Amino acid sequence: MKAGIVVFPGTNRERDMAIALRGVTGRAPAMIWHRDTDLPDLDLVVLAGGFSYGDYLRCGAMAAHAPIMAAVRRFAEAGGHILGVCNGFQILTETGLLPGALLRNAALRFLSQDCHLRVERNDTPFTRRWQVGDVFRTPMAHGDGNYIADDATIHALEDEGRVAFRYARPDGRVDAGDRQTNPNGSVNAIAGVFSANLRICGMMPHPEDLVDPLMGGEDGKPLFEGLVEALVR
Amino acid sequence: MSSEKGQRPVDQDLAKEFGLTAEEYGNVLSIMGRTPSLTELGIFSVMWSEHCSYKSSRVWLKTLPTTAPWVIHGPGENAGVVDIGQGLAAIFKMESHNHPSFIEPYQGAATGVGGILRDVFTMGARPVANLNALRFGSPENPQTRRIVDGVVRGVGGYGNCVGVPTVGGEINFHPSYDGNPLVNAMTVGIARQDRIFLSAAAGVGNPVIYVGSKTGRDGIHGATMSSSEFDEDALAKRPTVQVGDPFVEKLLIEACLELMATDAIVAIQDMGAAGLTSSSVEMAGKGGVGIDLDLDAVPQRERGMTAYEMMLSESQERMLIVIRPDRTDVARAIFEKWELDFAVIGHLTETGHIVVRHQGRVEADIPLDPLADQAPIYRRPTAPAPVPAPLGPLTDPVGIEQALIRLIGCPDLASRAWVWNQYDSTVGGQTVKRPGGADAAIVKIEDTSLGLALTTDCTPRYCRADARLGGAQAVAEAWRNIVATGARPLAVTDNLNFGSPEKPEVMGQFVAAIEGMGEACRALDFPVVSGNVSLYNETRAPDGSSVSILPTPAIGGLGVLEDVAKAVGLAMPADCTLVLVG
Amino acid sequence: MKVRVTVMLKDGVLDPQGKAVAHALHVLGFGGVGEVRIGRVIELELDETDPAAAREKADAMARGLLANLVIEDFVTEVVA
Amino acid sequence: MKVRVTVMLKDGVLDPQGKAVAHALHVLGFGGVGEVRIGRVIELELDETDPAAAREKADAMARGLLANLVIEDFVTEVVA
Ligand SMILES: Nc1ncnc2c1ncn2[C@@H]1O[C@H](COP(=O)(O)OP(=O)(O)O)[C@@H](O)[C@H]1O
Repeated sequence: MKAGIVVFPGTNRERDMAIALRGVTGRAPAMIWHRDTDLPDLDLVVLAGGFSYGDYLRCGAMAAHAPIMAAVRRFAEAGGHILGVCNGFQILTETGLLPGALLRNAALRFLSQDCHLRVERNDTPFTRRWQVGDVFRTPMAHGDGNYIADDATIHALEDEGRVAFRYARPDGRVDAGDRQTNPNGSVNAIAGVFSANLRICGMMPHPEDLVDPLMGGEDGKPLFEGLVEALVR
Repeated sequence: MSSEKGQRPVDQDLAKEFGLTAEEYGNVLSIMGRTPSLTELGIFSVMWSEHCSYKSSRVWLKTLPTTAPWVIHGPGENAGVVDIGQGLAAIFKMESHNHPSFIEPYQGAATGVGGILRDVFTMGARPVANLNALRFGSPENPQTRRIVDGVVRGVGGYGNCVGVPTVGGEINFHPSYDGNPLVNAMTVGIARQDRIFLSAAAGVGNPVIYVGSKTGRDGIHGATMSSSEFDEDALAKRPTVQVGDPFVEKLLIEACLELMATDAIVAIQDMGAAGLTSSSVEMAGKGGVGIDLDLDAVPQRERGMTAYEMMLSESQERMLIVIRPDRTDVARAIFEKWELDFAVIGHLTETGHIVVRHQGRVEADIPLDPLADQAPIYRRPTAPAPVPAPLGPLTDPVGIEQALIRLIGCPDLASRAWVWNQYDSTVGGQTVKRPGGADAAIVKIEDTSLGLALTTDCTPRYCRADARLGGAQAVAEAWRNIVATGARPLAVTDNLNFGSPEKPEVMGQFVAAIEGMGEACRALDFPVVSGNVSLYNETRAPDGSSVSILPTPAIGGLGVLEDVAKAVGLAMPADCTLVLVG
Repeated sequence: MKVRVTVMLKDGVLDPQGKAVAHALHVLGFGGVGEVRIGRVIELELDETDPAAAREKADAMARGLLANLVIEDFVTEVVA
Repeated sequence: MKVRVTVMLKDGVLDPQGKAVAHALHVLGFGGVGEVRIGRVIELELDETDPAAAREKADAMARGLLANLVIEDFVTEVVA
């Protein structure tokens, strides 16, 4: 699998993501500069976390207009696979490649802590290494992770099975009204969503920061292993 | 501000307002052989401020042990540098931003983090961890909540955005910090030992370049203010508050590290307190050369700035670099790529003077040697600090269970998760032990088996009871916290926060604390490689008297693990035996 | 010409910041405060002399970048 | 009565957001954009019928909570 990570001014989790990808693919991903206008030959484009343009104005708003994003959009239209994590998820919603928006966390504070995610479907390249209902631990670190969309969009997402992950208790129970398990206040405890063709996935938490027992576990690794399995040529 | 001052004659009264004593101003006159210009007076006043000159503390700081076979650079550079093996060096320092954090807690703390980051990456290190040691007033004081909230948000706001994990720190509460919180920020970075950058300028004719953000009228006279007692007056006189831009800092880190991978840089220094003044004076002074600055070339954010304002501005996220002339274009291309300002604003000379030109006029021309050599040094009178009364016998035995509950619930011991949960502690993907995970935070060095153990420690109440033992205890605790993780302690940075040095009993505490620290550092082979002094931490009591903070010599300790996989944390596995040692 | 773009969350989108401010005002002893909504204002110095043209330009900027129309509405006005 | 409080950074205080947005607008191809300043608006529903009293109340709230007078200025206006 050939992966590339887009680097915007202010992106700061590209190194973490590169380590996670290198761990499963055995080779370093391409680093793609925001001002480039073309993508190299890739199986997976990753928009990594951080504070693109300082997260000023709105998270991801300015990055969504960077020159490279036209190429990313073409890549998506051609059926390419895209993973957006944290700021990357925000950028994908700002470009309209994924529905909805991410508002300030309900408690109005930056949240850096571990959370648990429940896998909602496992017939996608992103989730194939899990069973439906599996729960895994992952760090989160963001100020604006409160997922929102209008009712019609939420219904469509639910009906079409496009919710990728939900915040849950370790035992898998979901309670959107409980701040312990749904810390940023997301609608229906949504932590990640898919595009209609299931080839674009955006999520707030950071599975790339939990791929090594030394850092506390490998709970995030199945995501990357699944991608390699599915996208290897 | 300067337009009014510009019209005032430079004289002893004005010098006094700038914080210079009559004797200090007399020295200025004899060095200059004439009445200085306003800009020159400004330069003297900041260079001779407590903050920049360490005039009350220098003689005592010299007594601290600073060497060991593994120390590469001790105090005197932007940060301390130690050998951690495998050709790598850890570069680290702690610095205070106490007074700005009282005026504007969010920005004060944020710019504190920004400043210490620059001290570290200016030496060629990629910052890999931040820590912060915070002291606040009584939780009952209505101001405390606002200050805590702003400071914690500010530390997180800046550190999270630049993408350096905040992995540890400490927090205490005491009424003596009511009007004077302490915000001590520490940054640790990693560099290759053969790629360490220093600040001594060299090469007459070499261009001096300015990179980063534009200069505005921010924080003019911040350095002199942070060296004066804090009261209502100071609040009224406060300069334009500096606002941090962590986004630009992140770009500056990447751009500087990219430039540092070339051979372009001769010397580099961040613009900290008294920005352009202290960076240019120190770089030229250390290199024994002169420097000519052309202020017309300085990137400016506001219109009509005077030379005085530009020389004293404390706008954030700026660096000064002496560069090889044939590499200027390489450097320009890198900074343009990162969308940062870049300007050649001067060159090195053989005059031994700093000469500042603006709009066709020479606004300052000062010989550098006497500016440095004749900076005031004071051996201020000391007196023993009053010893607090002994605590007396326990009068209210509540039973062990109640006592435990009270202890766990008290502000100084309660969980700090509400703080560290606002700090991104995992960015970078190298955090082995996050806050609360071990006695010292553990960060892996990417692509090696090495790990760093990092901690900050000080118990101010002990220091008040006995400053000498308190100073020693702080060092010993840092050492123990590192050892407890399995790491080998290497060196410390410190941040000495005290009241007014003009009070003999405060000076007594200061001297005693340094003695204690020195003793402990020598006994443990744990040298001090960098640090910072913050004096005049005083608040006005309701009766008008001035109350000093508890003596607070914060210690930042660093240790190394050859095999980071062996790091030991706090979590107790179910099947283990508890053993008490010591 | 100076144009002000005011961006507010759409009606019906929960505004946690507004709610928190309403609560804080109440705690501070300010009575009689109903709904509080928080938005952003962006003041743009535009190189235009015609107010209509300036507004049109600002509208385009708001649609293109300054507002996220999924959750926000905006208003532009020439202020100087 | 609805009152709007507009809070802007004081003149001379660095506005990192405004700077970044000005840059982004430029990259997006919007020419002729000079300074950009970003502020906050707070719309308050107040239990008052007298406009003067409503503004006075809003002023007090701005001084007490809504604006950070160390770095910000504010303006209040009755909008409905
Ligand atoms: N301001 C802070 N920022 C980040 N972490 C902090 C802060 N204050 C305390 N911590 C973390 O909380 C934990 C407990 O702190 P403390 O009680 O001071 O530890 P100890 O007494 O074991 O040195 C440590 O992991 C410490 O790093």
